[in-house]
Amino acid sequence: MASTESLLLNLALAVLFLPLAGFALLIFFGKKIPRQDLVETGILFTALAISIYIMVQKVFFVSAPTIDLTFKWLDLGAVAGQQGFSIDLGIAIDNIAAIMLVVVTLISSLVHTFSLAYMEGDVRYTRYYAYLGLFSFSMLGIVLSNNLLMIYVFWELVGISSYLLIGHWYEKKSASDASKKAFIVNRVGDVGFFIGIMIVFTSLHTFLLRDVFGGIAAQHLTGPLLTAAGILIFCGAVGKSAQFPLHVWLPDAMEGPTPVSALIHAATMVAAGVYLVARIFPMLTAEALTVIAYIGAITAFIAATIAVTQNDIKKVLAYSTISQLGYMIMALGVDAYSAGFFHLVTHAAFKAGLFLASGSVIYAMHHEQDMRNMGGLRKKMPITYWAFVIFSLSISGIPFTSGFLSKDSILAGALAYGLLTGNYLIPIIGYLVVFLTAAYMFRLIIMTFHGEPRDHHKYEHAKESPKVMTVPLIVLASLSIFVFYSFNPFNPEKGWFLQAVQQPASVVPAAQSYGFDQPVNDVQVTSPQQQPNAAELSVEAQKTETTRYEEAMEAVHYPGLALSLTLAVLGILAAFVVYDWKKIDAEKLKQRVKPVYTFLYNKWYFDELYDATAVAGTLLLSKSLAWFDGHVIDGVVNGAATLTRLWSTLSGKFDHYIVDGLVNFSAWFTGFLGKATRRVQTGKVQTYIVFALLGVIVIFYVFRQF
Amino acid sequence: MTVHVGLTQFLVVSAILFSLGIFGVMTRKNAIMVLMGIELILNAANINFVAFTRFGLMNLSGQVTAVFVIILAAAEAAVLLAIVLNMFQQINTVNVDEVDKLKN
Amino acid sequence: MVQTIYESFGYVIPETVLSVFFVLTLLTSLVGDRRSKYLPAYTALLGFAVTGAFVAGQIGMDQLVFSGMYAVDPFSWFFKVLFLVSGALIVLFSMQSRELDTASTKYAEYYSLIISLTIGAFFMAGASNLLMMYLSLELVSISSYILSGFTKENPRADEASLKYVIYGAFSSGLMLYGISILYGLTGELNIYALNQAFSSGALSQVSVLIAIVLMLAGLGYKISAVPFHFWTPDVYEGAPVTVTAFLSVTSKAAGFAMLIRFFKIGFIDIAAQPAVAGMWQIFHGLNWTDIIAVLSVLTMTLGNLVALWQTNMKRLLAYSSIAHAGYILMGFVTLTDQGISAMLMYFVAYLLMNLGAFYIVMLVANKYQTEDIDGYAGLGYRSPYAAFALTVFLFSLTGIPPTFGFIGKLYLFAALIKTNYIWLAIVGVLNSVVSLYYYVKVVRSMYLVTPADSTRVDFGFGTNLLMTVLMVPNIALMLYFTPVLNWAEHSVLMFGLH
Amino acid sequence: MQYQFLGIGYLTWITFLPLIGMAVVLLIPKSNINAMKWTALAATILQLVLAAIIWVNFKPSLSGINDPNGFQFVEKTRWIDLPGVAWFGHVAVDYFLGIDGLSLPMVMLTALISFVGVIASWNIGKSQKGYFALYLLLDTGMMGVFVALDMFLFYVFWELMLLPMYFLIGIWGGPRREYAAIKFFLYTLLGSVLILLVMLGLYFSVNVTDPATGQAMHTFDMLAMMNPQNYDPHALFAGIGTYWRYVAFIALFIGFAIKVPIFPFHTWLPDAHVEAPTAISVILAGVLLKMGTYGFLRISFPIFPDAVLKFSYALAILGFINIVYGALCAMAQTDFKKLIAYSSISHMGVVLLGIAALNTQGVAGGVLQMFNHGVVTAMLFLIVGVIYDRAHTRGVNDFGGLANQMPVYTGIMTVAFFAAIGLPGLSEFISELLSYLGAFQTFRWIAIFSSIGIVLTAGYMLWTLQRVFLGQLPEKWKGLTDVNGRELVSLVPLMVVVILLGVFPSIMLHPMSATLNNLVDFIHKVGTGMTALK
Repeated sequence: MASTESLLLNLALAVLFLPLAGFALLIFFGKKIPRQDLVETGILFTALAISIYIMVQKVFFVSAPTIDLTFKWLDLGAVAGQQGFSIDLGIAIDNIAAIMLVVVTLISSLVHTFSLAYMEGDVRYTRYYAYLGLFSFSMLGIVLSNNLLMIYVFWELVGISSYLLIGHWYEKKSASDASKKAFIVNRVGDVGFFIGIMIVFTSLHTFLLRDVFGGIAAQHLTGPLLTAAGILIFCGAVGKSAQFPLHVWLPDAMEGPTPVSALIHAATMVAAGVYLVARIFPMLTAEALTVIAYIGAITAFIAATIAVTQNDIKKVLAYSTISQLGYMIMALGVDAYSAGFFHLVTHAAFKAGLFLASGSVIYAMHHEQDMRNMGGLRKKMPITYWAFVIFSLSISGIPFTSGFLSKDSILAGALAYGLLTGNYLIPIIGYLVVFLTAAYMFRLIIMTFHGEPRDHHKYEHAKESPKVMTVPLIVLASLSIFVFYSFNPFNPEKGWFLQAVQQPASVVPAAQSYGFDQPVNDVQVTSPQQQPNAAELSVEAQKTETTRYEEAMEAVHYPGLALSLTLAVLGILAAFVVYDWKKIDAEKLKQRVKPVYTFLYNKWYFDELYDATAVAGTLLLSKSLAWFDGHVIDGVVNGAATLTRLWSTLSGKFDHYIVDGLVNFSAWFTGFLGKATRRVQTGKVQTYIVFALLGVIVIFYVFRQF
Repeated sequence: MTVHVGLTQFLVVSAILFSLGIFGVMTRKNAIMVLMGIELILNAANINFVAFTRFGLMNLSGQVTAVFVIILAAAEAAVLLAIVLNMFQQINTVNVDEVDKLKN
Repeated sequence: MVQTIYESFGYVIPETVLSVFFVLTLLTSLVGDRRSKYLPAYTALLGFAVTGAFVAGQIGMDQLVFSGMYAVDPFSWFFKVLFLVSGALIVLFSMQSRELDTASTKYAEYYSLIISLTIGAFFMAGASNLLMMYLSLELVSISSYILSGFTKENPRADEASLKYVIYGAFSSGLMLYGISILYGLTGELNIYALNQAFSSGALSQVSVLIAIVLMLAGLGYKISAVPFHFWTPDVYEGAPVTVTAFLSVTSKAAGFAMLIRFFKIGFIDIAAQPAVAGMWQIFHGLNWTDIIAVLSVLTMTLGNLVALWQTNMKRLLAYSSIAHAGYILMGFVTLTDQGISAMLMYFVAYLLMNLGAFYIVMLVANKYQTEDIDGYAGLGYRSPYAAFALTVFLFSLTGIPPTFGFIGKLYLFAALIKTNYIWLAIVGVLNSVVSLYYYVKVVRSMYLVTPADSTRVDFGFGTNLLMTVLMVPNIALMLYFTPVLNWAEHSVLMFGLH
Repeated sequence: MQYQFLGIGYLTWITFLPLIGMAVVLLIPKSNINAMKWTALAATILQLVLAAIIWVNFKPSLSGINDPNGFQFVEKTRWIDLPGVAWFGHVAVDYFLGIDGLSLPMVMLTALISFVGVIASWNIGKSQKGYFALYLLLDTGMMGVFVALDMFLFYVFWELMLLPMYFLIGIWGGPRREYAAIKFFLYTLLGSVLILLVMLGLYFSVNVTDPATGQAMHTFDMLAMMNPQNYDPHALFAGIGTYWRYVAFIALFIGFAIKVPIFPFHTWLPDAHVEAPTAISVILAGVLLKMGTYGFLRISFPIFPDAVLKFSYALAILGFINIVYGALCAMAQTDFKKLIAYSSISHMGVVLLGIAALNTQGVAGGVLQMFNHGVVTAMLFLIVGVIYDRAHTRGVNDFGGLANQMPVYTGIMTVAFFAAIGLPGLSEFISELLSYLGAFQTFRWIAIFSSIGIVLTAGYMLWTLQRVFLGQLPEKWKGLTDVNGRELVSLVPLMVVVILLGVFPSIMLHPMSATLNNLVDFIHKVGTGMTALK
């Protein structure tokens, strides 16, 4: 067994470092290697194969919940009589990590394939693949890390690779702007993440998640600080997963090549935030979870409303991504851990699919992205069309799709949460978004594929994309069918996936966790890794502790299902009514709700708001400080110099003014003595003498004082 | 009846001389007159020395000093006169006011 | 144990020899070519050399001769060596000076006057009797009056000498009057006896004060301390460079020697047990150290601040020398032998760097016919070696490692810190920072300004050699200053103390 | 004694090798410029080799700081020795060199940067002789500061560095060079005279028995100054937490702060950097700034531990100001060099923040940051130099789209920029992480506020990157050529170091840790009055 574990670990390391090797290879010898693209793609497929092996092994054969490899990375020794300072790092494979491995490598390899055609003849083709390699490496790093520091490290690295890829066509100002924006906005979130890490480390002296959980369970970090730590680390997720209020970078990120959008800004990197929250789930207090839930819900709603109004095909998808991410975050917030992660995976498949499909459309339309210039492409590119339809059904949560399963369990969780906490706002938003999602997705399909072509010239040249592009679509489309996750199309509970992804037990003090999370019996709550059979234990704990929650879910499952289904269908119908059958004129509709429409169309004016406040403020501050520095601070120095110079001129003129003054005085004095009153003496030597004499007198009087 | 002349009178005289000397040095325009002022100062000191020796019942070093000072005064006068003479040859003036080319 | 006059002659052989050479140098004008500048110069040099030999023989002597008139002790010995070195150097400089080569210059008299000034300085260093002090002071003064106006055709020189003589005569007059009062109070001219009288404490405060202040006027004028400094810039600017250099070192040092001796012998409280070894106390009721402290602050500050604005090199160095007088005075404020030894050490540094600086100024005046700082533009490229030497001297004057000037300042400040005169030390260091500005101004125009015409101007081998001789110790003594420090420490010894 | 070559210790060699080089340069006839360059290069390479040897032979376990036996490669000989007369006391100055975990990184840094600097000054326009002579003199001064253990010696080296710097900026600098040079000179001199006074005060406060003669004497030995038991009870700086000790600490602080530079003593830096020639900017930012912080750790902290504990909060606040203020000022600059100059101010703030924390990770982070910042800023200034040589402008807005024109250059530059941003995997990340962790433990809120700097840095760095390298290439820069071999030789080693230390910081941290822990321990024990001395 242990041999298997070490084998798996080595394989995992191989998966991790293969893409990095590819990156190095391409960066340094890119020009010399023939078909570098195939090299990188090959690497990714190898990684995929290994990952699948790892997953199967881990999920179905390895009983230990976690395989862990830890090593001491840094040891600064100890100050006498104080706690030593050392940093342990390492990797760990548990079920969700194993599954994420597959997700990442799968999507990545498909995107690589897709790009073979899509990016053909690009100026920086090699660079492109190199960066994809770098990204895959960093993303896998996040997946495998067993400690916060490494997660943060790879977190930044994905940030950079996303920066590089968004700015791939940096000749376009908009592209370089977008990349910069993405990085900086993420940085804002990361600062929170960083501070959270610092809190954790300073209280627990470790970055290792298992020790962190252990420490929290042992009450070394409790109270508001614990909540703060949770929320601050979540800030990182807010940045990466483009949650409100830091969601503004993701739509701009669509400046990058479409396959990149599919890989990074739809399937994997943006999901990293969700993954992070899942990782730190046990240490989240009720308050933190509530905050998370609300952030998620608000994001889902805002993004969905915006998506309805956008005309750029990729923008729509971008906002739909944000909204779906909001779903996942919300799910975690409402304690529906497994559902959230489930949706992450299914969403990865169909959203990547959507992006690739749109990519193939854009490819066909010669980089036209505005849906108002499309239409009627159904006949031209059937494969893309049908793939698109399947993905859209999946995202709208129509039965027999993967999306249906995951989304449904999220909604059930939200509803249960509502029931238990009396906090109905969240489930209500959840259902509202179901309607909106269906609506905008089908609006997109109709505007793109149905009806009459609006730009005939482009339409004429449009044709179905080559195999390398359609095959990935087909793969992803098939992965959007329920069977891959659970054989029961209506209830995933018993499916292998949800069995594999069990909610870890919370380690926060009882008082700070959700009431319905409380273990009723006396099961000692610890993080799974600490006791060999903790897995079963925590599952046990789960069973006993979440009965209320599960009951609730059971209770609301079918009504909720029915409701969501209805809403989805309504949404689809609405789309058809307005855009296909034109029963209602879209323009008229716009006119009627003009203010709302413009508000939504301008994305709730978030960018404008931030530009006006944060950006402008910072720039102003920096300008004024620079002025301050140049004029005041430096001025003080120069001022001092001037003062000295002034002073010295004074003393320089000393002989002139003061002495002359004394001369006049002495002249008056002598004149007063009655002699030579008329002939005032102003000989220099004599004035010197006068002064010396006065000096003598002054000194004498000063002397007298002692 | 005779007026008794004591130390005080001498000191007063010397003090007056001293003051006059300083006054002269400060006010006279002609270099020669300035020299006179300096001579007054020196001789005021001389009077002190001699007077102290005479009335202070002290050793003779005061008198000796006076002699030395007289000689020195002569030397100084010689030097100053020479310089003034040269000055007169160069810039045709013995007026110390007009000697102010060197300044800040 | 005062020696009889006859025996006393044995102790003044150096002075006697110098006087002989004074006459010899004067006589050289009769023999040979009257216009020859070299014969008198070499005679003078020989004189300094021979005297040096005799002075060397006096090392370690600690005697009071001519019935307490004159002290031959390590303290005066130190200064004698200084005077000889500076005198010899000045003679060497003068041999190269162009401005002395005027129609009417009588070299014999010039060099003999240098010797006579040195003789005066010798006596100032040793004088322990008020009359003796006055006489030696006058000897120095009169020689310097004549020297400063030596180039008769030059109106500026005439003006300088006129101002100098009037101002000097006046100040010495004041001093003499002060002496007379002291004599009247104590009936003594011998400073040891004065000390007795003072410590008896039976004297009228006011009269003593008047006397001391008048004395101070005379001494202050010699060391050009504020407010008795007014003559300095004008005279330094007007006089020939060589003479200026000579005055700025020898006559100033002599003034300090006399000042130190007068106050240290006259006002030290021998009876009192010093708190720290080497720290002497002055008897109560007469607190003149604060006055000295204030004077030193005024002197260095005014010197530095006014110097900032000078454009004439000689005038700049004049003010800088005023500032240095201020620094040196700081050492005296501490009332410790350590302070004195720091001062002595500073004199060595001061001699080296100041004479060096003036030497370059003279050379530049010879070759470039300029005394303006702007005239030094691009000197670093036209005469690299001279420029480099001047740079070394200027940084030494500023007191930056690796120059000997730094050690000099270091020990002055050390003495202050040791005696907790922190405020004075701070004023001192701030002043040295200010001074950097104007010294660097010269360096700047030498190196940072590219010259109009960049023709090389080279000085002869001998000149470069002399520069090196002055420059090397400025660096070497920083790296290894043990001997100087040792010498200075042992030279604070005065007859009758310790 | 071990570690000698020709009977002379390694540290003396590494310090005075450049001086030998200078002598050689001065002997070379003016015409033969290449010979001068190669001499200078040879000297610095030898120095680098020697540094490597020292590195290899360094024993990380030894503790250094206050423990005479904790130092390595020690050379101690009497320099000035005066038995003195009774009232004067014994005067002794030692020629005392030695390194510990604190000076080792600085020695390495100095050797590395000096070498790079020579390569960067290959194309110096005028009077090369003077240039290389002064350059090597400067090198000696810098190295000396980091190896000297006698305060007098330290001070001499410290000042020795001033003069060449003045000329190097003043003669070979840009248009406003005179102003910048004199400003630098006056500022630094002002700082150093304060150091001088404190040094003298310490000299008279410390009384040790001379091992040779057995009599009591004052000393400039830093290690002796650290031992509270050596203080003469009546002395100015005797005791713990006395008034004069605080005054002295502040004076020292200002002296060193001017070099770092710490707000508000920083205004000489932008001018000096902008005007100085590339190589000199590299030296300035790479090594000279570190001397200030080195001074804190070597002198201020261990000699006045009580004062450090009292003022550490203020230091941390100053660090915060430096970080944010520097970053904001940098953001407003349009002159590439000035921008980097301000970024240095910001990054040195991190050092201050770290060492003010007075705990293992903080101090280690600070020292590591000193090294890393030295390397990274050196890279940045070289990078500016490269385009300045070609385009003769440093206006950030004059450029754009250089990425296509100069790909290799852009690649290297990207590494440098990301390092400056603190990207994980590159050196500065580790040091900033440690500094912040340390600071967070001691001053939670200051650390939190300071972390704004993380965002701001990313902001101005990426903005600059965008303005210079991304976008369309203006017509006038079509002729720009990519980095040549010489520039690569100067840039690549630094880049390697940046990446290497980013992944294996232990290489640098391991040798430090024993020393720094000892430092922290010492400060806390002695500073709180419990004398803990071996």
